[in-house]
Amino acid sequence: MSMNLTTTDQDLKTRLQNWLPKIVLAPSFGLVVFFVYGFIAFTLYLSFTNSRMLPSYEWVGWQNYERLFQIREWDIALNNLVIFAILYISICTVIGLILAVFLDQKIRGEGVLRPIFLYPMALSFIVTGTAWKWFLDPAIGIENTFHLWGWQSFSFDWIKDRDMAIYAIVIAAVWQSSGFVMAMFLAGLRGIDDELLKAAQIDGASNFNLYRRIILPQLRPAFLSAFVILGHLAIKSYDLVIALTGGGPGNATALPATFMYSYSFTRNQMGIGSASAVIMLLTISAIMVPYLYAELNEKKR
Amino acid sequence: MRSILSVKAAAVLATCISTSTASAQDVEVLHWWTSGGEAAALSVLREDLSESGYGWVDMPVAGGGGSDAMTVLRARVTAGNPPTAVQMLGFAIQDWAKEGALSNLNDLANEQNWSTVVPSALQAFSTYSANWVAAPVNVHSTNWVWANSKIMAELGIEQPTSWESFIAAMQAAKDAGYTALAHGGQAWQEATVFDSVAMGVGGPAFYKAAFIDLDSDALGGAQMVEAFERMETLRGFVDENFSGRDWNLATAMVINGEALFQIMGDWAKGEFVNAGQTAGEEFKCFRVPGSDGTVTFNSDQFAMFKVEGSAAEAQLAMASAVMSPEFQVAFNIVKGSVPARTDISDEEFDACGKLGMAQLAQAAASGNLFGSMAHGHANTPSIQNAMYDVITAHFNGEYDAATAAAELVTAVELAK
Amino acid sequence: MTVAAQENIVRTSQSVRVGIYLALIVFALFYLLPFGIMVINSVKPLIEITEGNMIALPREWTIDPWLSAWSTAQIGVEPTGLRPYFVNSIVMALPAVAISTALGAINGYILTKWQFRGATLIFGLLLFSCFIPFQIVLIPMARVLGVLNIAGTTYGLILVHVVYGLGFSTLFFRNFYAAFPNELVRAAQIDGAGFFRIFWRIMLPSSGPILAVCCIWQFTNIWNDFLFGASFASGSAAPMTVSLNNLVNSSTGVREYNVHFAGAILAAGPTLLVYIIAGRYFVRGLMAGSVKG
Amino acid sequence: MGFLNINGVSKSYGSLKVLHGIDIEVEEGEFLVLVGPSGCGKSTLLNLIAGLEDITDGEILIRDRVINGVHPSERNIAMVFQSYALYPNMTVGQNITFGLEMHGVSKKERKIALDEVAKLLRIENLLHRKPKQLSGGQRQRVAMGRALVRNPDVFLFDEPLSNLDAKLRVDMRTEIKKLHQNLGTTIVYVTHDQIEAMTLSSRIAVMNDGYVQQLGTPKEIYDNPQNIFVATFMGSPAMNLIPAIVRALDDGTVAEISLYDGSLEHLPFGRADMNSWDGREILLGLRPEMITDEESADRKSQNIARIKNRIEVTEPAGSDTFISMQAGGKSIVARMKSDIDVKPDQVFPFAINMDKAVIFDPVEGIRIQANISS
Repeated sequence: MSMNLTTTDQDLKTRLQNWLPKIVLAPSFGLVVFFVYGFIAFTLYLSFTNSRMLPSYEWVGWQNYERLFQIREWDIALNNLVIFAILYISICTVIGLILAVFLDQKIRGEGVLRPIFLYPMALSFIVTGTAWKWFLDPAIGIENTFHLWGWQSFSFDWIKDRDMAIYAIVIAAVWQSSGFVMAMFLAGLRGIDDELLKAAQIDGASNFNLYRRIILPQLRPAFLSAFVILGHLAIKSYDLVIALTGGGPGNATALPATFMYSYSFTRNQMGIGSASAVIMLLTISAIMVPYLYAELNEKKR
Repeated sequence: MRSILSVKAAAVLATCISTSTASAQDVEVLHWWTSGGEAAALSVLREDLSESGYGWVDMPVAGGGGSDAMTVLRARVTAGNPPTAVQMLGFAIQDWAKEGALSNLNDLANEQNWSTVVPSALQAFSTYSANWVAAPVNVHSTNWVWANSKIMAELGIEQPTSWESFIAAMQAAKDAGYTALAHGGQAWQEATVFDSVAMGVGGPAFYKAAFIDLDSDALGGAQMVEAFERMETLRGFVDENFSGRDWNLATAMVINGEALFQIMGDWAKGEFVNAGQTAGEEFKCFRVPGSDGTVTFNSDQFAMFKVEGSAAEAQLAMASAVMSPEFQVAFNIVKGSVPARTDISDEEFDACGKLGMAQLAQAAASGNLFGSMAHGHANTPSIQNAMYDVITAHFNGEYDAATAAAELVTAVELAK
Repeated sequence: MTVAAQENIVRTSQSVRVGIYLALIVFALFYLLPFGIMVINSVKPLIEITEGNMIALPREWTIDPWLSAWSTAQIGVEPTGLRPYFVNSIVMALPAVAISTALGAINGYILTKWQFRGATLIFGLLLFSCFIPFQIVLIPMARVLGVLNIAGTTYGLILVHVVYGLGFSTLFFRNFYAAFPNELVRAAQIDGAGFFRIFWRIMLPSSGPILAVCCIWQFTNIWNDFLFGASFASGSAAPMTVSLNNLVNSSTGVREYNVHFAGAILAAGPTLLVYIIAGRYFVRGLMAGSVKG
Repeated sequence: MGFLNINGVSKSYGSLKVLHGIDIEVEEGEFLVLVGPSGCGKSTLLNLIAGLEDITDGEILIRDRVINGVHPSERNIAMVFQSYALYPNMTVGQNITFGLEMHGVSKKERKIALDEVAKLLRIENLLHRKPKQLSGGQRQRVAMGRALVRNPDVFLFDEPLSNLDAKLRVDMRTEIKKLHQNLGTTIVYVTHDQIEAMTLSSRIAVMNDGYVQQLGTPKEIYDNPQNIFVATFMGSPAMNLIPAIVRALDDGTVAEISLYDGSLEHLPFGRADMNSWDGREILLGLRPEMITDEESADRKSQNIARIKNRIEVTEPAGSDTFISMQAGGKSIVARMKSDIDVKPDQVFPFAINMDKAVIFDPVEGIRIQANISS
């Protein structure tokens, strides 16, 4: 009686049904394999060649990587990335969380406030770059305005200060993304079961404890999503720096993305540019792969 | 479901349709002359061509002093459809010629005698292995000082003729509460100043040895240290908020009477003219003291990319139109620069223009015409940017003059 | 403060609520400031900008900068203003958003409801593609577009945006559909609906919130893209951002800041509109699944 | 051959085998309930019948047609899901007729069928609502309507009542039973609720660990459980399993159990021949209703044993009162009349109906067949 059924025993409709999903998914998969992974492989290859203005195929081994790590600007760029990413991610998360918690208090006018917090995400720095530059510029911006209003000792010249400029960039970056993080947390908060909160209140939890012990732990998925999105925005930050400081004063605000663009396209050192891109990709992978692995395995269960 | 399929079908179809933006009788021109005046000047060229029956496909890409345009160019060449003509500076032309991507304009050049009317320092960029590959549009000289006449008069400052009198003049302005030197803290602006300062310290021989021949002794030598020291002096005359400032805002400081001088290329003149000022009256122009008699230049040229068939014809027509005296005059009056040909009357130019043309001819004749390091006419972009890094880091106080000179040697070595 | 407020589970005292309102208003001002600067300066004559205080209100109001930016400003050699490029952006963004969203939706549907061996790996690969720095794909992409003969066209640009939008759109829909009951699909199968019919009749009509999130996200990214637009479709096919950049970023010419600001606001108009109109669906859509990702 | 035949069906997910050679034959018009704890494989088996999952081994036939590999929609089955699986975007009417539409039934015929079903289920006034505007019971009806309208060979129910509150569940249970009686359709019904299983079914398949533990009528399952699992799973409160030792005495074989005070009591097996088990441990299976007071003891019984035991807890449950006590070192439950007058700690005389006692091998967990008492 027992026999092994193979697909040939299935009717046409069932067989089609088994194949259709794969067939329909195939174009997307193909596109991504080619246009993303193929191109990554290409970049990896270029990083071992002496490509300058255009790709060349002359193998030079690890030379580009050796040079890359001798370039001072790359050091600065990596240091900046660490500072920038840590501050950007943590400040965005904190502000996003605060705004979300505040907005979740049945606030009047939420419908007006929410788009105000959210809209910067809609604007690229090509649009807002000049305004930001002015705003941060001590001669015409906020510092000058406070001086005009009579607060003479007020000083805010980070954008002009070699040591502080990267923090000024963080301000603009936080401005752009924190509203988006707010939206994610707000969605998370709205998804929490009211009964749980009631139970906690009956247990006598104060508001602070309610948030710290009950609500925040429930927002874990929102935290993770925010971390991933902010992390990848931090690593890819490019427009921001170009619009605000162009990497200056000096090279004080260079980031890996600006470094890579500059070496690949402005300085005709595509080999070194590619090597820096590979390092960037490795950094992204180091953050993303464990996250993806954990996340996808959890889903399976 | 059906509409999903049809959307996909449309996408597939779309990838199959081939469209080309330029037809054979058009010239497609990639450039970054996007401001009102520049674009207006360029439309002179467009009209010339349309009179001869050639269309103009405009492809402006502004940003980064042309670097974004160069990125786009790379994408276009890689894609296999380069534009007909590309605005280009200095060594980029040589790099593209080296790749074999440029057309040969020799027939036209011989016919129109380009080699006798274009200074040989420019020809070094327009030709590759003795073949003309680009048509020069203009010559910008970069070692100019722009001065506010009113402040000069008020403080009794004469046009400085030496470094010392230049410094003295600025000190006077500073003491009087003016910003002595209007400056924008961007790498290329700092390099522009450094160009003139280095020329002033060491003269043509030193300039050539350091920036063109990349001689380590010159790059790291005492004269270079002195040049960096002079930069520190200038830093003392710059206001606090210079960092990141666009050059035209710095120019506006001179125009508005907030600042005495600005060291900037001749494109700054457009700002004065636009503000209703006249050369020699509200503002003055003179060479950076110490660099008199020499001209450091950059030259916008139209590099001609290899195109097929009748497009090549349109391309030649364009090259010819670019080199025509009418266009050279019309364009350069607007742009503030001087014509790339030295055989043109200066009649229609203003005082600064006339001065510039005369000095260009003189410097070309005496061999004191040099490509500007700051503007990519002394060496390749990688070297140029490596020097930028050091100059801007030093100017922003990252290290002292001696270290800067040493750093310059290392940076250049790494970038070679 | 209000009766409604007291219905909130987390009870807060009157003074705390005042503090919350104050904090929210301060933040709102901070968020509005840069845009406010742009608006104020776009209605000033240029002379007031170059000599004056950027935060000051205009002494003389003018809408000329807006008119100029829209229809007469010099973009390259043509005094066309941003208008034609606005059309380019629309023509590019709408199909790109539609296609990448449609593919993302059907991918998400397959990856949750028709799981097969290796589906998780494929999803991982799709998702990771969100994180590729776009600068590295410029050169090889240019080559591919050249080979396909769509370099420099809107079609090419649409292809590029679809490819690099797939990761996020698939992520959105996958997370949304993961919370969608499998039993519905099974019921539909028994009812005799096939692969596409289930998607079209059952899944898609219930995907409103996530469609909103995905479309907002894709539209914003595609509309705001500069790098691809400049590299693969400049010239007359250039999108709005590229022409805005040409307007704003001319390197050696006179800068008309008021026109620049007006142009920037015009360029940002559609995305702003989308955020303001669809903003609440955005939070709702995020709630409906994507934060779980 | 039956109407629905399940022949040696196995199902594996990779190396994990969740169904082991299931054999069930269902006659036309029969109401088969698959019951068991969660993870026993009952839902998987239902999905295999529906064609929602592939069969690893064996075959399933409906009306003598092998349906392995046949698409779910071509099997002429209908299914009611636990969550009802109503399409949220469609109205009730559209939900019900979606299947017909997919099978190319004309609009006019669909309307006729819809009206008929709506009338049958008394949901005529709901046809234009969306599922989220319905109550749980209404959704349940719509879900059944969707199945009924197809007029299928076999109805499949996957725990259809588990999302309803207690009152509604009982009502709907009755309605399903009525529907079955009126329409005479063949039904395979999955539940984990043994009361549902008992009340609804014409036959029950008790499943555990991927095996059918016992297949039979509700009465067979209740009275003659084949193993400890079936005995304890079916019935509420569960059957008492009292550890006992078999003693072959002069006046017959008895089960020796210990009571609350450690004293030993002998319960005679009566006609059952347990001599071969002399001296060995067994589990004595007694349903709570077999332990009563003297008055309520089954008059027909041939074999009533009497013991005195201390009452630990009394639980009045309306119609009955349940009493817990210690026996064989375990807590056991007796079912008494509701008006019984007892108090905790009272030592009370109980009557045990040994005719219906069942005996299990404590090691193997299976029924000791030697002891078929009737």
